[in-house]
Amino acid sequence: MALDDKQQYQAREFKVVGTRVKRPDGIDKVTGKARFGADMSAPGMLVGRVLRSPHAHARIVSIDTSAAEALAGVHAVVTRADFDEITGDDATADILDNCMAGDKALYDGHAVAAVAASSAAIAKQALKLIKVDYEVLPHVTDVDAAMETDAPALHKGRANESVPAGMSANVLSRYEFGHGDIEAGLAKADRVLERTFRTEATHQGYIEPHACLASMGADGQADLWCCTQGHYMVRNVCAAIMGMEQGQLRVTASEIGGGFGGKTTVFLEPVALALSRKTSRPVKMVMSRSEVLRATGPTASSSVDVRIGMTKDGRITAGFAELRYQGGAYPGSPVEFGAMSAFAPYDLENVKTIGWDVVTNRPKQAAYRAPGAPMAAYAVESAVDELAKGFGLDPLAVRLKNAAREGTRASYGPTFPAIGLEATLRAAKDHPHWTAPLGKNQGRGVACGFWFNFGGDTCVSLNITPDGTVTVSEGNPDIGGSRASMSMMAAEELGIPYEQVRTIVADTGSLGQNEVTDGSRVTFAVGLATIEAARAAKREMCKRAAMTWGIDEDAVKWEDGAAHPAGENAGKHPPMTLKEIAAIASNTGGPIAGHHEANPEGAGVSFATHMVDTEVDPDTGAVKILRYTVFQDAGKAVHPDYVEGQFQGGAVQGIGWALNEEYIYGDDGVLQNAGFLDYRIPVASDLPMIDTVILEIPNPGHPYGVRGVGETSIVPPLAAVANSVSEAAGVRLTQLPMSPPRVLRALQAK
Amino acid sequence: MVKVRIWGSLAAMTDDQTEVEVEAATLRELLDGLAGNFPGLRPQLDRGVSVAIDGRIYNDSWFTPIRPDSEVVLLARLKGG
Amino acid sequence: MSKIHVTTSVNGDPTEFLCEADETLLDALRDRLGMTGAKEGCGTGDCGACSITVDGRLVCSCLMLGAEAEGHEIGTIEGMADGDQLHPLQRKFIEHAALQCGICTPGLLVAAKSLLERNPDPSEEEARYWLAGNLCRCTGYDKIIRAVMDAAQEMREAS
Amino acid sequence: MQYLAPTTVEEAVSALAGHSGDCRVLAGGTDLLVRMRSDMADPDAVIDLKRIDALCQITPEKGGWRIGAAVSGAEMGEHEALVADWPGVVEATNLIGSTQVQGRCTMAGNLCNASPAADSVPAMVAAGAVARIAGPNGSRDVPVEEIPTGPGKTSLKKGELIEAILLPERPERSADAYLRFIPRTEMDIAVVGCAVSLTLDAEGTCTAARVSLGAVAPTVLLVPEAANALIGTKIDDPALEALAAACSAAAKPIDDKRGTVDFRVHVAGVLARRAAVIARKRAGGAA
Repeated sequence: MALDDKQQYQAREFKVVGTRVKRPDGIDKVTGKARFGADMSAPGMLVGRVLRSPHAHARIVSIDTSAAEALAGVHAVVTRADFDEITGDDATADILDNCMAGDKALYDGHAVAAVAASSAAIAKQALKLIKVDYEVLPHVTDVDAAMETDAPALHKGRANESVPAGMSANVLSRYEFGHGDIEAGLAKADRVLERTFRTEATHQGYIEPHACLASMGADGQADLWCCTQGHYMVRNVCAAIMGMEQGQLRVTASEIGGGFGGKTTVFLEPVALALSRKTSRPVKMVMSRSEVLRATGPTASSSVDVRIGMTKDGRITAGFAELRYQGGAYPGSPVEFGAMSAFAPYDLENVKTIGWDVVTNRPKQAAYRAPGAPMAAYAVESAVDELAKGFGLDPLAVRLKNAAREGTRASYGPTFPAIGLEATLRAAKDHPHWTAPLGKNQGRGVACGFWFNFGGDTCVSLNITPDGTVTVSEGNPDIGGSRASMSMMAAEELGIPYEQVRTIVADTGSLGQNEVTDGSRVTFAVGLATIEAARAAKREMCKRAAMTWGIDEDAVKWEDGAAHPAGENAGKHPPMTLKEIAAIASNTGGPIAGHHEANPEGAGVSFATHMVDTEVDPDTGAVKILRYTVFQDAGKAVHPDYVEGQFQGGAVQGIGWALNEEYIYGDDGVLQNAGFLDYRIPVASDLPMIDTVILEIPNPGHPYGVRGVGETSIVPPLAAVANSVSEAAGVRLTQLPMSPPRVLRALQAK
Repeated sequence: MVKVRIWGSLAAMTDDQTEVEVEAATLRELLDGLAGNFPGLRPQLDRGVSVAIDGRIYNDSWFTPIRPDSEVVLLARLKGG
Repeated sequence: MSKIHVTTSVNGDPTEFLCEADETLLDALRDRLGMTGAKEGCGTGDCGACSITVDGRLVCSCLMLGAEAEGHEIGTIEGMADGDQLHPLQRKFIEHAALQCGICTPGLLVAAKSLLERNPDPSEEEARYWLAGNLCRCTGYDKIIRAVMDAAQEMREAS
Repeated sequence: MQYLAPTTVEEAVSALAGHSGDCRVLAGGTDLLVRMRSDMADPDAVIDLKRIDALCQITPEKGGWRIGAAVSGAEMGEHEALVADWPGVVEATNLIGSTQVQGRCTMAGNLCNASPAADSVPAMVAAGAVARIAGPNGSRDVPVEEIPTGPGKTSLKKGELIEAILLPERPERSADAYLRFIPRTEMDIAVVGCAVSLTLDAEGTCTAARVSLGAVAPTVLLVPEAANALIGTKIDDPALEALAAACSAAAKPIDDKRGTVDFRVHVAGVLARRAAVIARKRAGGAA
């Protein structure tokens, strides 16, 4: 159902929300007790391992598993033949094909078979005994090359109705957004800048590799333990692939060691279930880092043309961008979100974006924090910066002059309600960072970023124990401290101390459907459901107090953790605290609980502005990050520490994307840097402190004004760092990563 | 009648109109109306869309009320990370 | 294949285990001894999630064979707190919200403890370089470094 | 796989010489275990050197130092007298991997891994270090630059292992320095490495020098032209320019995932200049 009036934002004084309480999972995580995906075992457990294609593109002519099956200690081998084909659901069919290749291996690392054995050593030996006859096919890994009409085609007939005839078979979708008249707008500009920007694929880079433990019995019932951003999604997808009823598969989410979007789908889980089905034994599967990099994630790589017109006083007269994203071997690169978000920070009369979804011989891309937006923002924010600086204008002033605000028709269509972009820009302009002096070979860059939020199916059950503590069950894996924030919102609503509430992540047998932990939705949507569940429990507790006092339940109100007579006419009764009401629950009708199940839609959007200083070594092209400040609207920061943590983490992932992270493919289409040695995520010594400024422009669609904060923070840094490096280097850089060889080449070409 | 803005690449399915009118008082009626009036939109509607109603984004909620003067914009189905 | 018998001490407890010759100490700790506090993030010494100490020296347990532990004293995250008394670093990590997902946390704590044993008053730069082998993807390291510096100060004041 | 842990060099050599299969020496293990993990090595046996006491020692020898093959980078960094004599060799060894890797990795292992990008090797080559090899036919001393013969390949014969690295005695006013270029600040393999070892006279004129480059050829290069650019000068700007030019000219790198030919050629010169300035200062010359 849609939001009702009670769910609208109402200003209030907070007691718990906004404080910096200690997280409930803290002690387990600092003592090594917390159990992550690979930390679970089961009696009689087998070890599962996957055989992966060494080729970027190959027809699988045959697979001979007989020698592996004959090896002592091997209990089962599965290939695609062990799965029923899925018809009528392309998305699920693609997921299955990605988990276990069908007639073709579509990328280096594509799973082609799997074994279950009594030990890891035997499983490893068994993989070597599986004989796969490959017919190697021509491959393509670059997005622009894949769009050439004579490029090797991965699929036939997958393009949808939006793609004009005559294009490469690898082009699967076309999107166009915008309004106004681009050419007329450009004609009014004093300068029109046209540039092409490129970004490489990056991986979400969570430190915990994918892991699961599956156990299926002869009766068809199954249990699955796994690290995921959404165990309800895992249940539904696996049930569809395995031909099971959803209710027969119970999935428990382990602690999750990072996801950032990369754990919003399945890779190992159906394979582990298939091996368990075949052996009637529990099967544990854990990926190596190399498997994670070769066969999960990453994000799309991009090639983006922009044309932006600006008057010499800094007014943007028109903005155009054409975005080409390759999303790996299956449809679904996030190009539409790039096209929708590219110009979202601007109030433009004339704006148009075109997006192309392209497939290549790379792993199927998975969502990565604000999927599709960072690359688009990189292109647009770089071009706006170059235009502003070209006219000698202050880049923050130019952004303020063109900033989207309440009432602006967004580049992707709707009219913005109250938004926080201007507030972030003004905060940036007023911050001492903006006016701090810079030295030689140093530069300062700013950029803005935008991301959506959304709601989705959500269930929360809140139970009052006999001694008056409160347990909250939610169905979304806690990826950044959400158990703390749910406990805080429950405590706030009930008027009790935070310490009196404990939140757990419940398995799929305990609650109804829950959308994945994604789209920055948890604090918004699960928070909203938690508040509603607490309100339901309060109503019940008021009723119990009314019964006890012998008055009408309308004559009882809830305040400061206790039921009170609502007014003089209700009689003089001392307040009954939550604990007192809980203690007599059995006498007043039984256990007390509140629950809320909804699809709370109507989430607000979020904006950020980032500012970064860099220094470029003119002799080597090395870039050092000197100072970094994030300005972002959080609506209401429920737990400011974890809001800051999201800002900082997103910024640093963006810094990695900007400077050193990239997928490097050889001419053979094989990934060359499938490890943390050469896939270079930022280390502690690469970075300064990441300063944060939290702005709170309440989201009108949430009772506490909460907006999701998890994703927006990765949108501006690519451009902010590029603008800073371009200023420090004295030359515009148009390709990521800005690795030292690339920066040095630009410096030498100046 | 509700005015619905659709994105540019869908206009090929609506006689090049980027704004179409549908008789609808709820999201469900809106989606049904679009599919009925413009069968060419059906593949995209089947793949999924989000709908911004007065600036707020809805994915699924059929009975979200829509007023005749509501601003209604069709969006690509949102996903997150 | 005959297994190797290893006699060692883990967090002060006399410990014996059998392992394969090519089995890493990380696998032996996790799979033979049930000590899953040390994590495998890469298996190649690039992420530090498996950090432990051997005779007080910080190492990656994924880069050691179980057999190499013979006769040595192993220290893991499970031995860092003294009963219910958290080590100051553990307390400061919680207070400063220096963890989000928590997968890198055991390794970072073991590494940071090793730093403060050798250098009770590290500069921020020294702390950042010492911990450069411990990857964290969630936090951007800011709150981790603050927690380490704060714990160092508290430990100096207490000593 | 067999795990062997001899307690004397003789036992180790006899096990190594007598084994019929793929038998590897395990010093720190920080390369070998990575290779095993990545399926690049699948040995039938490993011989752990760390239970041989003599190989775990840093010992004065002939005015210089003998560093046992099982001595870790961290132990070298904690040895003040060694650091005072050979700061460049120690800083190069201390750049291998993380703090954790420093707890295990060894110079001898870094040499025998035979990567052209090994950090300690250019520093050892510039230092004129010698590898003491134990084998079935006894012991022999060989300049370290003769050990690696190409990526992953060494000149060691069947049954031979390196028991120690010998660093020579230092004349007065001598010092060395090592710099490498990596994309991040830590945890990467050198894209280019350069070591400079030199001796100054009382007036600050360079009387002896050795310059070496890593990651610009299949093996670490000793560059006599670069040394000649320094010898007889006060290591002033023209000398540094000549040094840089000689290093860039000597570099014969490849394009790979870590860097390009152009980048490596250019940065070889940049690092040489910077390393020479550090070594000059350490030797008591102009800062």
